[in-house]
Amino acid sequence: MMDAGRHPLIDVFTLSEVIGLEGRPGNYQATVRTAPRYVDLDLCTGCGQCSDACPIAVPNEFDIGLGTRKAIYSPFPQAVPNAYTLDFDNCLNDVILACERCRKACDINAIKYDDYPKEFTIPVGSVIVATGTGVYTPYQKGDYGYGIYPNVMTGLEYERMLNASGPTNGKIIRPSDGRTPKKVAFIQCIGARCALEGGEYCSRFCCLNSAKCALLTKDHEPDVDEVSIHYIDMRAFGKGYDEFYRRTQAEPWIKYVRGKPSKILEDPETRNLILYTEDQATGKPQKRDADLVILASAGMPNREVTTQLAKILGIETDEYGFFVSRQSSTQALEATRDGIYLCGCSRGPEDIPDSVAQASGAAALAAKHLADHRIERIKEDIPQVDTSGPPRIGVFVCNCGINIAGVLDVKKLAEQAAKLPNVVWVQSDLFTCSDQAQRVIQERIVEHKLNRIIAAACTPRTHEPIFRETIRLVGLNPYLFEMVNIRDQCSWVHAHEPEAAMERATDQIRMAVARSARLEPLEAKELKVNPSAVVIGGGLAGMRAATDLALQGFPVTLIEKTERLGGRSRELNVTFPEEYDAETLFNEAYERLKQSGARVLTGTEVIGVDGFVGGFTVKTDTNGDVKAGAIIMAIGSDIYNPVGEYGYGMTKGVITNMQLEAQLKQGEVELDGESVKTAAFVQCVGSRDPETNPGCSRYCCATTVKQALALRKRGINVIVFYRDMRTFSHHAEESYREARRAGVVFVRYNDDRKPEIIGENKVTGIRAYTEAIDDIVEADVDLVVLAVGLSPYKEAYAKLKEIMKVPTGPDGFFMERHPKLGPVETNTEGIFVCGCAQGPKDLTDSVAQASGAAGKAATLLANETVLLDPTTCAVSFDLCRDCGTCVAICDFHAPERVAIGGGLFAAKINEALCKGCGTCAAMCPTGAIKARHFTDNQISSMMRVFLLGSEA
Amino acid sequence: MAEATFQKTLSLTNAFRCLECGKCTAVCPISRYNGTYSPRRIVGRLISENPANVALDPNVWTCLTCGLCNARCPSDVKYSAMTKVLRREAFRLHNDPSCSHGGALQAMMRIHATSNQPQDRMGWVTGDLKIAEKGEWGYFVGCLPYFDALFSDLESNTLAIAKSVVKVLNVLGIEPVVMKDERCCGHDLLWGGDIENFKLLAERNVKMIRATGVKKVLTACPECYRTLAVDYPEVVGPLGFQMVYITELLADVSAQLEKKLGEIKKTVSFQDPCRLGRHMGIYDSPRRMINLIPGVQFNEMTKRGPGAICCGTSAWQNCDATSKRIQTDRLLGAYNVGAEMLVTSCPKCYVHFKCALQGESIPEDKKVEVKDLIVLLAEALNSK
Amino acid sequence: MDKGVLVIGGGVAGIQAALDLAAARVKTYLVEKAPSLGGRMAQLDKTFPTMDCSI
Amino acid sequence: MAAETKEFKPKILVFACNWCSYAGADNAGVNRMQYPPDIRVIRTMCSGRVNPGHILEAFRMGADGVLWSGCHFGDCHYIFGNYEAEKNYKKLVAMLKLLGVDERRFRLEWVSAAEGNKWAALIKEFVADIKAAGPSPHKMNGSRMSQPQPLPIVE
Repeated sequence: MMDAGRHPLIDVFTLSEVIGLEGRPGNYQATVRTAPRYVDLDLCTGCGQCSDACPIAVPNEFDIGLGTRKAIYSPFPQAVPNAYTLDFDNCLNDVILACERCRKACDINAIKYDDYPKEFTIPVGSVIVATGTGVYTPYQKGDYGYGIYPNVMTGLEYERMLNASGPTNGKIIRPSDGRTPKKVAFIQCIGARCALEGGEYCSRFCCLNSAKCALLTKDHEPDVDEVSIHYIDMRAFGKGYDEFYRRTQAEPWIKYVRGKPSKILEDPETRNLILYTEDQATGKPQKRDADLVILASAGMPNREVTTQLAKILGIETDEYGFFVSRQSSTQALEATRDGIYLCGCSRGPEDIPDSVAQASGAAALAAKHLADHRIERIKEDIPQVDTSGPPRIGVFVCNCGINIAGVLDVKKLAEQAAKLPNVVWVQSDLFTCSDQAQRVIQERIVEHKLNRIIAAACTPRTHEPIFRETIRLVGLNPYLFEMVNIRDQCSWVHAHEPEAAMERATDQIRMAVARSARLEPLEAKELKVNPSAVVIGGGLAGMRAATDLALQGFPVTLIEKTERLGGRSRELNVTFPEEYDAETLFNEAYERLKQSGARVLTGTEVIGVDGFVGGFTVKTDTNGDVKAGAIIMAIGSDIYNPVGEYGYGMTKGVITNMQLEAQLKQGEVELDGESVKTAAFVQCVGSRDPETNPGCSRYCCATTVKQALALRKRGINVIVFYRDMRTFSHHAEESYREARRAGVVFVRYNDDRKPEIIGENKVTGIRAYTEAIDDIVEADVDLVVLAVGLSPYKEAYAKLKEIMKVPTGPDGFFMERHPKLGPVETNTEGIFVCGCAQGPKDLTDSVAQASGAAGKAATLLANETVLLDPTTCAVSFDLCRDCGTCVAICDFHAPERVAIGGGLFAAKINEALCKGCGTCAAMCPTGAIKARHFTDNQISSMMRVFLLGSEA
Repeated sequence: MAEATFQKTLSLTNAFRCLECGKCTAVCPISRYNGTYSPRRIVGRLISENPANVALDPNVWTCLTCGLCNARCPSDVKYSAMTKVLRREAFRLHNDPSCSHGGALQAMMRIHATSNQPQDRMGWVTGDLKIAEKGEWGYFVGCLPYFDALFSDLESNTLAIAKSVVKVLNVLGIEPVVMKDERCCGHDLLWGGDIENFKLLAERNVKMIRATGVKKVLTACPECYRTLAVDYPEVVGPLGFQMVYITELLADVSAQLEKKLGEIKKTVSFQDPCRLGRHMGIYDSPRRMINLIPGVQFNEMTKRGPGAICCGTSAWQNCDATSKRIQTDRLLGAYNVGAEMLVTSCPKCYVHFKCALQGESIPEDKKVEVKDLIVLLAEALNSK
Repeated sequence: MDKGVLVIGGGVAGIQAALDLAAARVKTYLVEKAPSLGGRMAQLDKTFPTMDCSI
Repeated sequence: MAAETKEFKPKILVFACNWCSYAGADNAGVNRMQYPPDIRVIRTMCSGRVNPGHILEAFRMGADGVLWSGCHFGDCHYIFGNYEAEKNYKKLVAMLKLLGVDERRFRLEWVSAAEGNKWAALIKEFVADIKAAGPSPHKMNGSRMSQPQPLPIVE
């Protein structure tokens, strides 16, 4: 968030709306209207004095009205931009008697009551719609007493209550009486999976979100006795989600109750709630009580707003108000007008990893219209300050308005700092981060030949980059800057003990001065980037990634091991849910690939990779070496082999869903030339099983629904044995409903009681226990279809893991950099992953993720060089004992055992791979490894100053 | 350092007699691998330069103080003694060595020197081990419990040495007095230049031992042995008890011990610890102990006895690539004479060799086992 | 003004798209209706399954 | 009025990793959660950066308590740095037990960037524990020698 606000190539327009879009793809003119903020964005430092002075309190939208805010406010503490907003509708200046308290409170005259709306046009090549989604408000229908019973609230309201910076500071209370609840009940699918209220679709994120909130509930309030979750199907489909679900199931105080309550009534006296549900053990109705009910509201767009925007942009929305994709399997991120792309919840509810991957994907697609309009990096020529002499430290102490000065005696802190060793300049400023104060720092550096700068202000996590840039611009090495956090971790948290806070601030400044004197200038290494890419794997995901990169003007080589492209898609009949012919789908994708100009090498295997980010050499068995700046792994996944399960491989009539798909592709579904009367599907074969694949395979429920419908069309009866129907993907829930209408029978089996196949050599029937009737269901069937899960290609993955140095997770699939914020990157810089190689997923998500990988790769390839953070570790060969500890512990494979001559070996750290955590330095027995910027000497100098009172 | 004091040091260590023959550098195990280091050159500088300059040289910390140069010097220049003095000056001038394990061990020793907190170090004394409150014999354990804690990942089990000592003594009918608040002997601080903390440790330990009333104190650590026997009297005066190295006692009663030893079929070699051998002149008794064990084939390494090469690191400082090479050579030296096991009788040699066996420097098929002599003896007792 | 990409919405997806475009040296215009960026994710306390903080 | 008593002001050193714990401490600040000011924080990029020497040196120099904080397992910015920290922590616990250091004086805790409340509660609890444990008995012995020493030379 902070990064977006600071990036020179991103112009952020808040309080703004798009009101017009003219022109053609590559050459649009967008008209934007900005509403007045009444606060000067450039001047406001976010100190909050205006807000303190404001006499008006109104409900806070950010806290869904649970808390209050002033008429001049910042929505939440880390808001970007960090400027206040005047809500003129609630401001007293609107009336005859001018209040003006905020204007008077502002030291820098940032408040402008005469601000006005502005309209302007922007030349754009393409548009990304990332408008997100609203949530369904159960208000309209008064569902489950929401809006009537005070102790029924929505998930988002609960989320704010759980948040430590929320309206209750993280305390869970019953709105009716402020008491901590004993029993909390979550009800899932509010406004989702329902034709009567809200939408028919699955809202994707709510199941796990409730599980998360349930877990957090006990963290926040250990006195809560029980949290129940009332659900239809538990859709823990994402990577690691099923494991998370199992974790919550293991908590004795979390109860999962299948089925939505029929109604909820309130005990008017206690204001407790009575939930009418079904007892799963007996199948009889029962009443459960709860003193707080949370309705897990579905994601739902504000249809008025989205249809309005759709009209402006010239694109389409569906009946719910979500934006419509051009084609949902392989063109999900494209809107119905050229040059306009969709990502995140704008096209339907998504969880965070999928949203993030789609965002990168939309970026890749949008960038192809601007391939010739990339902005050149400006080369600077700044003379460097000589830092070889003794330290000359300048200390700048910030008042932060009254944020610091209200608690700490800033003047005294400055005076004390002036007496410290090596300190030659000290001053205090009202806001050290203001542009004015930053210029002063630059002047002082020149004037007093300062070669180390310390800012005693707020947190380095947000402000260090700003100060580093400031001193860099006058030629002082940015790593000679040190920050002391006397606000977030001092004045703010010790406001009631100003004297002791003063002592802490004094010590922390002294420690920083000691460290500062020992800081060393560090130079960021620049690596040349070869602007080409290699995509490994020629399935639809790999084809898509290669196409999207090539269309952006980067040379791409697509390497496929087998002789034909298309991967798994070539085995499909039609896609779900729109029943698009798979062959046509492939041909279209192939056509696009051909036109993109990507080079395709089929029948080629990758046998080795050398080099690192920006300059890899990919070695192949038949086509020699391919040089590339980035590599995308799109090698897909294997299909679980169910041999031995449900008689597969022994009993005739037991086939996998892939085999059925092949038959469907041929046309008729037959068994030894005889027609099939009744078919049964068994779900979760090789999925959600800690022994085989711990996670959900994501594609199989929807596929089963699609195949069941296809069988029904051929007049075949269908029974589906499932654990949870996870038809979460786009329109899959609607198909599920259609299947039920078409007469497909769905029978739930328990995790620990799998269905049994009847019949010796040939299948004749199937039986399974189901809780719904607390009995065994038995049916005569002549075909059993196993919905098999996706599993890693064992050998290929092991080999690639070794070659690429990308770790696989506990599920065997390749590990992404961050499960949410880095779904297509890996821990090895320059190597990206997409599709099923990262984890099982359906076609839509695979292909969208492939675009995402292309988008991420482009962020690397579009730059001539890549800068490496110099705060890495380095080994001194003289001290290295070649014990192998660092090589063994580093997950980034940065240290490597190298020959250093004379038959000797030592560890060497590859700076391009090192992330600078310094763990190897701590584990090195001899001290051979130096963690730059966090050296032993720097750390121990701080300890000595604090504990011994001097640097001795 | 006052000039006069320093001149006196040079004179006492015979530095002025240096003939510049270079024998010291020729035999120095460090110089063998690190061409930039030369004891001869340092002696030369000490005679001609301001001692403070020399004390600020990082090479002050390079010497292993193994004493091989002293033994070869035709003029009897006491180089390691001189190094010890020079390091006091270096320490005072903030010329610090690079300490292994982030200085954890030095911190531990200094806490021992200054803290009044009682330790909790007797956990290793299991029920089968008999120790006494009073008696003739004391046993000075050393820092073994701490090594076990810090080097848990080496699986070194150094405490087996302490257990074995008590086991062997019990067999001989001795129930030693073990002090529950014994502190580090201070060897490493002494050789690291921190004389003040060394003195505190010496005073504390001597006071504590005297309070137990023991007449003789055994130790299985050559560093403790040298420090208590030789260095303590220099700072606290006559000890009032006698220091005995474990193998010296065992050699005296070998006839009694021999009957109780079972067979161990192993070809072994022996690493002479520098503190035990060259510093204290004990070469014979450990060898007699090895030869006492039935079934053991004892093959001497080529460099042994007074000419033995040190284990490569001392005082937990300046452990580096050279240290590793020395250790590797020693381990391969044992392998080359056909040994399956390298026996040493110093816990630190033992830890250093255990560490050197890690990684890929020595091929797996050439890695010998490393064992402490007393542990080997105790195993022989058990096997009967 | 440089020709660029218009990103509508300053939530996690919009920010991610803008950052990726900018990193690929494409000028980006991020338009957000609210006074600040962050969208829905800024409201969350923690996110599943790793339970780390949402911003 | 009660007689003026000399209050014990503990010296508590805190190591906090940049990504989770330091951010969690910032989060406590943003939410103005109050906790005792007796701590001094050293920021490292990862909890794995802290080595046994740092901790033992802190106690050697008379720290009354040392708190070491990093990301929860699975959240480490560097994947497994916190697991290495835990390895060292276990060694240190064994060392400090031998040294007789009160076990209340040394803790390894996981605090995420969102857990400002946990951070504040943790500091409150830790400071209270240290106050209950009293001043560290490990008094630091002066500094380095300032006077030339008599030189026993024995060989």
